[in-house]
Amino acid sequence: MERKIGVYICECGPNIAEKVDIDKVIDAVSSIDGVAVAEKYKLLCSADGKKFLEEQIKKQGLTHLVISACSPKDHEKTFMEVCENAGINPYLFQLANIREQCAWITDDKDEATKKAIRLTKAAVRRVRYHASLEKKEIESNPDVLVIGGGIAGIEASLQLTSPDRKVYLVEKAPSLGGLITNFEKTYPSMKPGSDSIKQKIQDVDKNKNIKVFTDSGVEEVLGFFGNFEVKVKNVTEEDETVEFNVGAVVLATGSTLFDPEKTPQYGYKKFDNVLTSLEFEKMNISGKISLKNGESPKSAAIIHCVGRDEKGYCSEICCMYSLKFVRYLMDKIPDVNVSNFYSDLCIPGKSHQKFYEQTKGKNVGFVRSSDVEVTKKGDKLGIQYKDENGSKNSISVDMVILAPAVEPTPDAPQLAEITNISQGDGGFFAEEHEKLGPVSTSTEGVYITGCAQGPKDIPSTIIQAEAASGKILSSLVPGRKIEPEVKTSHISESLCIGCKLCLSVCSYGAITFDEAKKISVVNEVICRGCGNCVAACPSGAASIKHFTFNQLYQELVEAVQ
Amino acid sequence: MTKALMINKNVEQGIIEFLKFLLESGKVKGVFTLKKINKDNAVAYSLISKSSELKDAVPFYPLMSVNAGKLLSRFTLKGATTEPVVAVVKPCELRAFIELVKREQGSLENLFIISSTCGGVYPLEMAVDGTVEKNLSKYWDAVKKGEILTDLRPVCKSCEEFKPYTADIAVDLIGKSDIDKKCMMFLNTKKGEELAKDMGGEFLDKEFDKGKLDKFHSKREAEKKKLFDELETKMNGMDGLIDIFGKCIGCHGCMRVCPICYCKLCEFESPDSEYKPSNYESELNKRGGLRVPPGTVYYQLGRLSHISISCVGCGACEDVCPVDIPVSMIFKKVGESVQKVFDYVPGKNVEEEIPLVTFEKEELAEVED
Amino acid sequence: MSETSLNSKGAVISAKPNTKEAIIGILEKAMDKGVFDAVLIPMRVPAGDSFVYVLIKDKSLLKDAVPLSPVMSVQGAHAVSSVTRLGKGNMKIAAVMRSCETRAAIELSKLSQINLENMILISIDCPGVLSMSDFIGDPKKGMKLFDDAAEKWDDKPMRPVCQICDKASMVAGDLHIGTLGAKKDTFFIISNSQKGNDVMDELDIALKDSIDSWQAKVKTLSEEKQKKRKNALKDLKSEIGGLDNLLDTFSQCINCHNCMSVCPICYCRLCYFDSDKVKHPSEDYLQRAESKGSIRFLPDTTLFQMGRMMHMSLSCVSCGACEDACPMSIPVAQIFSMIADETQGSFDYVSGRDPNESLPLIAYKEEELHEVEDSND
Amino acid sequence: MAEKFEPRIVGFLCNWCSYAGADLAGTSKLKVPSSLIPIRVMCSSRVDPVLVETAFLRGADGVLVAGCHPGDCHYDEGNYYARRRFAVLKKVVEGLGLESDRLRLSWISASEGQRFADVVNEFNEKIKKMGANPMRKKTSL
Amino acid sequence: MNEKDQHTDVLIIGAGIAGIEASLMLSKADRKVHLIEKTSYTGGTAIKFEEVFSNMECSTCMIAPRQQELLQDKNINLLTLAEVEEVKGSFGKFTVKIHKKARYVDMQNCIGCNACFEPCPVSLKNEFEEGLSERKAIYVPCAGALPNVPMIDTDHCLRFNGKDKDCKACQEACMFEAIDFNQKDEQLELKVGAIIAATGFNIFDSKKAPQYGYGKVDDVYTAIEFERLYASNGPTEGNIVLKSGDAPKSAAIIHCVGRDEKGYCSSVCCMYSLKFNHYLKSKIPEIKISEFYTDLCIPGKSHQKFYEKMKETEVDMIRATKIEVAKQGKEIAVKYNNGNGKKSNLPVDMVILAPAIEPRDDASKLAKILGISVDEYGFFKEENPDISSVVTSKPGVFIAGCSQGAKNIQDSVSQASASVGKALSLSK
Repeated sequence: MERKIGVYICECGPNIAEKVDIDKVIDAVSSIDGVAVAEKYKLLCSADGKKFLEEQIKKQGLTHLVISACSPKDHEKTFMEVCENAGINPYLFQLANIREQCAWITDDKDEATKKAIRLTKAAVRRVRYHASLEKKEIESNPDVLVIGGGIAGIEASLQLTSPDRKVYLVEKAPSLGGLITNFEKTYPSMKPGSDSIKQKIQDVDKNKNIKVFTDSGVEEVLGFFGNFEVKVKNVTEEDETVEFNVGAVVLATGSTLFDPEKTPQYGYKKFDNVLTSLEFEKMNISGKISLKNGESPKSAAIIHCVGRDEKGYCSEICCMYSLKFVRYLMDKIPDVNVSNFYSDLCIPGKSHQKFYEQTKGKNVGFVRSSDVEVTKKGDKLGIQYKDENGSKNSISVDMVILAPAVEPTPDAPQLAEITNISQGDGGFFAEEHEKLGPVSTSTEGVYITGCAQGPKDIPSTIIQAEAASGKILSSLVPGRKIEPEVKTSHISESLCIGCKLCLSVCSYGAITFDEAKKISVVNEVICRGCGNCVAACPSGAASIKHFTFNQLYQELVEAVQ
Repeated sequence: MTKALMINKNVEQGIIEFLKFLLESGKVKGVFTLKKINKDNAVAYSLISKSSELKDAVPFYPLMSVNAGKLLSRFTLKGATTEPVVAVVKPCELRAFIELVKREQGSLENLFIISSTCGGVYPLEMAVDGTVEKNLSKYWDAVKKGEILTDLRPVCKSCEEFKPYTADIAVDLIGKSDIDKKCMMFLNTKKGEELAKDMGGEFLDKEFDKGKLDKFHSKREAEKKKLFDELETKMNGMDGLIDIFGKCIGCHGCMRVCPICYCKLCEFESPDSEYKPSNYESELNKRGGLRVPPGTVYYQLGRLSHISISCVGCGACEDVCPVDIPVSMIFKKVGESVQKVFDYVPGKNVEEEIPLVTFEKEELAEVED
Repeated sequence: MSETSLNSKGAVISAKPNTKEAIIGILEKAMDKGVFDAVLIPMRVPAGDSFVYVLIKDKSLLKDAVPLSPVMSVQGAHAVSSVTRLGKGNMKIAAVMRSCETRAAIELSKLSQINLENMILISIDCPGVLSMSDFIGDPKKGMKLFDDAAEKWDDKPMRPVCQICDKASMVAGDLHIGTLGAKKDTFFIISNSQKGNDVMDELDIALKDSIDSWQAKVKTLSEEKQKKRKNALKDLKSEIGGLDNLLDTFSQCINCHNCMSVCPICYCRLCYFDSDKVKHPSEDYLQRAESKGSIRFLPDTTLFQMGRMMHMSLSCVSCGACEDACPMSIPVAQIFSMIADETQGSFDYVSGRDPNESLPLIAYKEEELHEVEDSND
Repeated sequence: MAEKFEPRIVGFLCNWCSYAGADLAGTSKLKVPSSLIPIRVMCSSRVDPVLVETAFLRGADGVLVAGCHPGDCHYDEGNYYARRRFAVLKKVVEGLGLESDRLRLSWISASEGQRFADVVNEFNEKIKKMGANPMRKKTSL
Repeated sequence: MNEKDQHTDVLIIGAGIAGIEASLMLSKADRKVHLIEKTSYTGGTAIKFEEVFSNMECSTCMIAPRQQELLQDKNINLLTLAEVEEVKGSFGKFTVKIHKKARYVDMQNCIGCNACFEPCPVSLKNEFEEGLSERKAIYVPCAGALPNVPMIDTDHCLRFNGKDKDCKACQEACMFEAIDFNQKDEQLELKVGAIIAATGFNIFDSKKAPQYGYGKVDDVYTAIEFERLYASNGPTEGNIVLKSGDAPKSAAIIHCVGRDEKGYCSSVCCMYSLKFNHYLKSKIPEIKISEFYTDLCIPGKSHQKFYEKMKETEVDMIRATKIEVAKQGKEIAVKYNNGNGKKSNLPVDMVILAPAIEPRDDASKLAKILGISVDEYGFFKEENPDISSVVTSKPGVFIAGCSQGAKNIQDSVSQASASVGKALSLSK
C-alpha cells in the first residue's frame, strides 16, 4: 500500500514558534519521499488541534502521522487517541520532541531550527518502519490460590471470595489459624487474639466459595497471571493430588522463630525454665505460668533480640510482645519482678509508646545491656550482662523468656521456586519494589503478604493481606479479559539458536525455553517490553515491537547526517 | 548495425571520462565500479557519487574480489534504486545479476550496465601480496593479443561466455591492439544510447569484431576441454567426489560468496539439516565411524542441485576456498551439463524463464523487523 | 578449573611404542570396558591431504586416529556441538581435542550449544598447528614439518596465533594428557573433574603420581609464551591499531564471512551481519556515497568485524580457525585474540576455563565498572 | 577545515529516568547544546552495542548512553547489564586504537535536569576538542 | 450490599503517594475516581525527597511515571486546590460537597511553558522549598511538578489583594488565554459509594522544642528543609551549603525531635537520618557526621543492612539525652549527655533535626466532616487494628497512609492498596 505520511508541527504558541523557524522545518521535510503533507498548527493538543488532525488524517487519507511538538510524556497518548479516532493504528505515529529538547534548551533560533529539522526528519524516517500493533486480550480466571491458613491467608481469602470468585486456601497444618491461635491477647489492644481468629475460621468454613485444603502443600504452579495451573498434594493420604486453575496466587506462609540453640549463651535447652516466646505464649494461654517444679516464678527476665546479630535485622515485634509478656506476668502473678534485657527499644507507631509507658512500673526493669549470658545459679538462673557503661553486672531470676528473631519458614526456598519468585533480604520473599510494590512480586499475579514478606505485627499483616486482595480485586475482575503490554519482545523461531542468553537476562521470567524446538519463546503476557533480551541476543533473533533495530537505526542515521 | 561511441583515450581512461560525464551531467547519481581504495592498491567495488573520486577507478581491473552481481542485488534488494546509477561489471557478474533479477533479488530499473568482453581475472590470493598489480601489463598484453594467460583462474581460462550479452553499453577488449589509444563503446540498448547522448566523442555505426572473438572462443574451448579432462580423472564416481571434497572444512564460504546462493538461510545450515543424537547413534550402528560435522559431500551435491542450472562459472567459490578444492571447475562442469539439457545460458536474457525453480522464494519473511 | 586440587596429582603412563599409540591403546581399553561408547578424534581423510573429526564406535577404526593433527581443519568444538547440540544422547563420548578446542566446547556448553553431560573432554598438551595453506600445498612435507616441530616443541612453523598461545596446556576438560616434562617414553594423565576421576577408576589407573615436573614445565613454557604474546600483541596493535591502519588491514576483506562461519563461538543460526538488519534500501547506500563522495560496496566491513568482537570476543579461545579460513590472509585471529584479552580481562574472565563460571554478560555486580560510567569526566 | 565544527551526538536515553531528566532540563529552560539528538528507548538495556558501533562508524562524533542510576532501573536490573555491555564495547574500541572517548555512559535521573545539561555540555565540549569523527570521511569502512 | 441505587464512584482525599496508589488501583478496577487534593500539585511530601531509603532510589523517577499515569487516566477526575466541605449519606450512597478554589489558570489551555512567571512583579518565599527559594505570585511549586500548571496566589497577587487592581502582567505573557482572572471558586457535589482519606502528615514544628535552636540559630534545618537542600531540582540544585555559601565540614543529625512532646515514635526518623548521612557523604566525602539518638528504631528485613552500610562511612553514632543546640562563635554547639550521663559538647557547622510526624492541622476538622474519629494524637482512628487499620467507625470511609499514623512509604502504599481492597470487597 502506498505510504502517505502527514507531518504536523505544533507552534505551541510562542514556545516553539518563537524559537524555531517552523517554515524551514516544513520545507525540509515536505520533499522527503512518502511525505504527503507537512503543515503547522498553533496548538495541536488543544481541542481544535485534535479536531484539525483528525480531519486532516481522513481528508488526506494519511497512513502515517508525525507530529513535532512537545515531549511524548505530555501528549503521546493524546495524539495516539487522535489516530485511533481517525481510524489509523495509533502505533503508526511518531512524536518528535522539538519543545523540551529543542526550543526550550537554546536561545539560538538558527541552532534550534536545525535541530528541529533533524528531529522531525528522524521521526519521518522512523515512522516509515512502524508497524500496526494491536491490543491483545486474554481470558482470565478470577479464582485465587491462597497458600497459608494463618491470619494473613484467612483475611485474604475472606476478602477475595465472592459468588463469582472461588478461593482455594491451602494450609500445611491440620487446621487453620496459624501462630495467632497460641496468643491469649494481642498488643496493643490486649484484646483476645485466639478468639478473634476462631470467629474468622468459622466464617471461612461457612463460606462455600472458599475451598480449604488442610494437611496440604502446593506442588506446582505453572502459567502466568490470569492463567495459573495449580497442583495441590495432600500430605496425609499420599498421592492424593488435586489440580485446578486460578488467576492469581497469594503467599501467606508466615514465618518461624530463630532457633536459640544456635546461640548457646542463652542456655536454651541447657537449663530448665528457659523458654522461647512461643513456648511462653503457649504456657500462658494454658492458664498458668509456672516453673518446671510447678511453682509460679517470683522473678523473670525477658531477653530481647535473640539471634538479631546472627540474622542481621531487627524483627520489629519482639520489643512489643516482650512488653505484652510483662502484662501477662503481672496479670497472673501480681508481685512478680520482671527485667527486660534489651539494646534498643523499637516501638514504632502511634499507640506503642503509650503501651510501653503503661507497662513500666516499680517491679518492671528495663536494662540496656549487651553480652547477655544465662547461667545456672543454684536452683535459679543467673543473668550476666554488660550495662550501658560497659561494666559487668548480674542478677538471678526464676524464669528466662527469650525473644528470638523472626525468620522465614523452612519451605520458603521451595515455595519461591514453585511460584517463580525470588527471596530477598533475610531469605524472606522479595517484593517487586521496596516502596511501591510491597505485596506484588517480580512475577505478575503472585502476591506476598504477612511475615512471609518480612517480620511484622498482626495489624501490618492484616493490612498486607487486604492489600494483596486489593491488588487482585482491581486487576482480576471476573468476566474481564486481561490486556497485556503491546510493545513486547518477540523471538524469531527460525533465527533463534537456543543459547538462552535472553532467558538469563530477563527479570520477569517472560522467556521460556521450548525443549522440543530448542528455542526461546517470549510469553507476551508477562513481558514488560524493556528490550534487554534484544540487546542480549547476538543473532538478532529477538526484537522488540515499536523499538525495532530498524526503527532506532532510522533515527540514528538521521542523527549522524 | 549498432551505434558506437568512440573516445580517443586509453580504454579505461575513456570509460572513466564517460563516467565523469554521467555524474557531472547528472544523468546518474552514482557510479558502481572497481576502485583502488587505499595506498596499497587494494581494489574493491565502490559506489561513487563525486566525480573527483573517479580518479582511483579501475573499471576493468583483472580481479573479482566479490561477484558484482551479488553486490548489485544487495543494492537493489529492497527495491529499485531511487536514483539512476551506472555499473561497470564483468560479463559473468552481469549474468549472475540477471539470474538474481529473475529471482526477484534485484531490479534493473534505473540501473545502467556497462560491460566488456572479458579476458578473465587473476586468482584472489594474487591480490593479497600485490602480485596482481605487478602483472597488469602482462595481463593487458595478453588481452590485446587475444591470448589466454596461464596464471589466470582456471574457470576464466576455460570461460566461453565472455561476451557482455545484455549490457546497455559494451566495450570490446579481446584482441584489440588499440585499446591503449581508443575506447570504443557499443550502445547496445536504447538506455545505452540515452546515456551516451551529449557525450563528446564520435558516434559511428559499428559491430563487434566477430572473427577475433570466435578465435578467442575456440582457444577457450580447447582450454576448457583440457581442464575438464583433468578433472574427469580426479573425480570418478562417489569415491572421487569424497576424495575431492574430503578436505572440505564446512566453512560454506563457497555458498556465501556464490552470487546465485541468495537464500537468507542456506538449507544446509537450517534446523532440518541438523543431526539429532539419535541420527548419530543409528549412523554409528550402520558403520563404525562417522565424520563430524557430517554431510560434507551431501552439502556440495545439494548445492549443485540448487544452483547448477544458474551457475555462471564466475569462480568466486574457488577463490575463497581455504583448502583449495576446485569447486568452481566442478560446478562449471556439472552446471554446463545441466544447462545444456535446457539449452539455457544463465543470465543471457532477462526475459528467459528459469528452466526449473528449485527454491523457495519467500522464506524467513518474519526475520525482517 | 586447572588450579583446582583435583589435578594436583596424576598418573604416569608408559608411552610405548609411542605416545600416539599409547593414547589410542587407552582409548581402546576404555571402549572395551564400556567406559565410553564412542570417541571423537581427528583422523586423516581418505585422500590423505587433510584431517577431520570422526566419531568412532567401532574401535578397530581407532588405529588410524591422530590425536594431534598437524592442522585444525575443523574446530573440535564445532564437532562436539554438532553431536550434542540437540541433546546429550545415549552414548558416552570421549572427545580428544586440543586445549583451545576443549575450552571452546566449554564456552558452547554455557551457551547451550553443547551438552557435556555424556561427554568426557580429553585435552592434550598442544605444540600448535600449521596453517592450512602451509599444509594443503604439500601434505607430506607438512606432516613431516609438523612432526619434527612438535617433537622439539618448536613453534616457528606453527600459525602465528599458536606461537603466542599461553594456554596450550590449560586443563579445562575432564582429563588432560601431559607430554611436557614427562620422562622418556612416558606421559601424564591428569584428571580435572569427578568425571575424569571416575574414568581413571574404571580403567584402574591410579592418580597417585606427582605431576610437578609437568606443572613446572608448563609454567615456564606459558611464562615464555606470555612474554612473547605481550610483545607480539603490542607490535600488532601498533600495526593495525588506529583508524587508518585498521581500515588498511580490513581493506582486503571480501565479506565472505569465512572467519565467522568457522569460528567455534559464532554459533548463531544466521549471523546478525548476514541478516536483514544489515540489508538497506538503495537510498541508504546512495546517501552514504553522497556524503563521502564514494563508499566501498558492500560497506560496513568494519562494523562486521567490530560487531563480531562485541558478540564473541568474551568467549574467544584464540584457536586461529578464522585466520586459517581467511582467503585474504588477514590476521584476524591475532586481532581477535588481542581484543579478547582486553574484553575478558575486564571481568577477570578466561573463556572456557571453568564450566561453572558464568558468562560475563548474563551476570553483574552492583558495585563494579565505575570506570566506564561518565568515562569522560 | 574552514566551517565551524558542530558535533553530532547521538543520545540513547532511557524512557523513565534520563529522558525525563532531559525533559526537565527543558522545562527548567536550562541551556543544553543542540548537538545531541535524543533517541528514546524504554531501558538502557535495550541499547544494543552494535547499534552504538553503527552510530560510531557512521560518523557520530559522540554517542551517549544514559539510563537510571544503578538500583533505580524501572525494570529492576537492566542498567547493570547495559553497563557490562558498554564496558565490553569500550574495550573493543580501545583495543583497536579507536577513540573510545567518543562513547559515554551516564546515569541521569528524572530529577536531574541540571545534571543532564551538565553531562551534555561537558560531553559536547570534550567532543569539540576532539574534533570531527574521522569515520565521517572514510570511504572504505 | 447490592442495592441497585448505590454509587460505584470513589472519593479519594489527598493526592500523595497513598492517594495516587489507591486511585490507580480503583481505576484499574473500572471505578471512576474523584481524587481531590488541597494543594495545586500531586505527589504529596514524597516528591520533595531526592532519594528514598534503603535502596537510595531516586524518588522522582519512582513517582513521576505514576503521576503521569494519573493525569492521563480517563477514570480519574483530579481536582486540585479542592477540599471536602460536607459529607452526607452512608456507604454506597454518599453525597459529598467539594469546595474547589479557583486556580485562575485554565488546566486545558495552559501548556506549562511558565512564560507567566517572569513578568509577575511579586516575589516571595516558596513554601514548597521550605522558604529556601523565591517564587512569584503565579507559580508552580518546583520544576517538574505535576500537573505542570501554575496557580495564582491570591493573597499576594497585586491584582487580587488590591495593591494593583489592573496588573495583568501574567495574562499578557500568556499566549494561550490560559489565565482567567474571572475564574470563581466552585462548589461541587459528588455522589460516591466510598471514601478513602489519605491526607498525609505535617512535621512537628521544631520551634516548639526551643532547645534545638531551630529558627534562632543559623544552619539548623528540619528534615524536609534538608531534603530540598539536597534535591537536584531544589533551590540549590542539590548543593549542600551553609547560609555563608560554603559547604559544611561537620554536621549533627538529631533524632526524635518532639518525640517526648508527642508521646510516640515516628518510626521513620532513624532511617531517614541514616539516609541524610548518605546524602552528606555523597556530596561532601570528607564531612564529619554525628547522629544523636536514644533508641535506634530500624525495624524490618532490609533496614539494618542499610544501617551497617552507613556505619562504614564512619558516622559517629552518639546515644544522647538532654540535647541542646546553641550558637558558638562561627559554629554551632551541640551540648548533650551521653549514655552514662557525662556532659559533652560537640561543635558543628550544620544541624539537621528529625522532627516527629504529626497529623495535618486540619485532620480533626476533616474527621468531623467525614464522621470518623481521631485518636488522642489527632490521627484518623481505625475502628480496630486487630480487624483492620484502614476501616473506620464509619462504614464506607477508609483511611490510608500517614493520616492514620506515622509510617514509611512502603506501609503507606500497603495501606492504600488495603483500603482499596476493603472498599472493593465490601461493595462487591
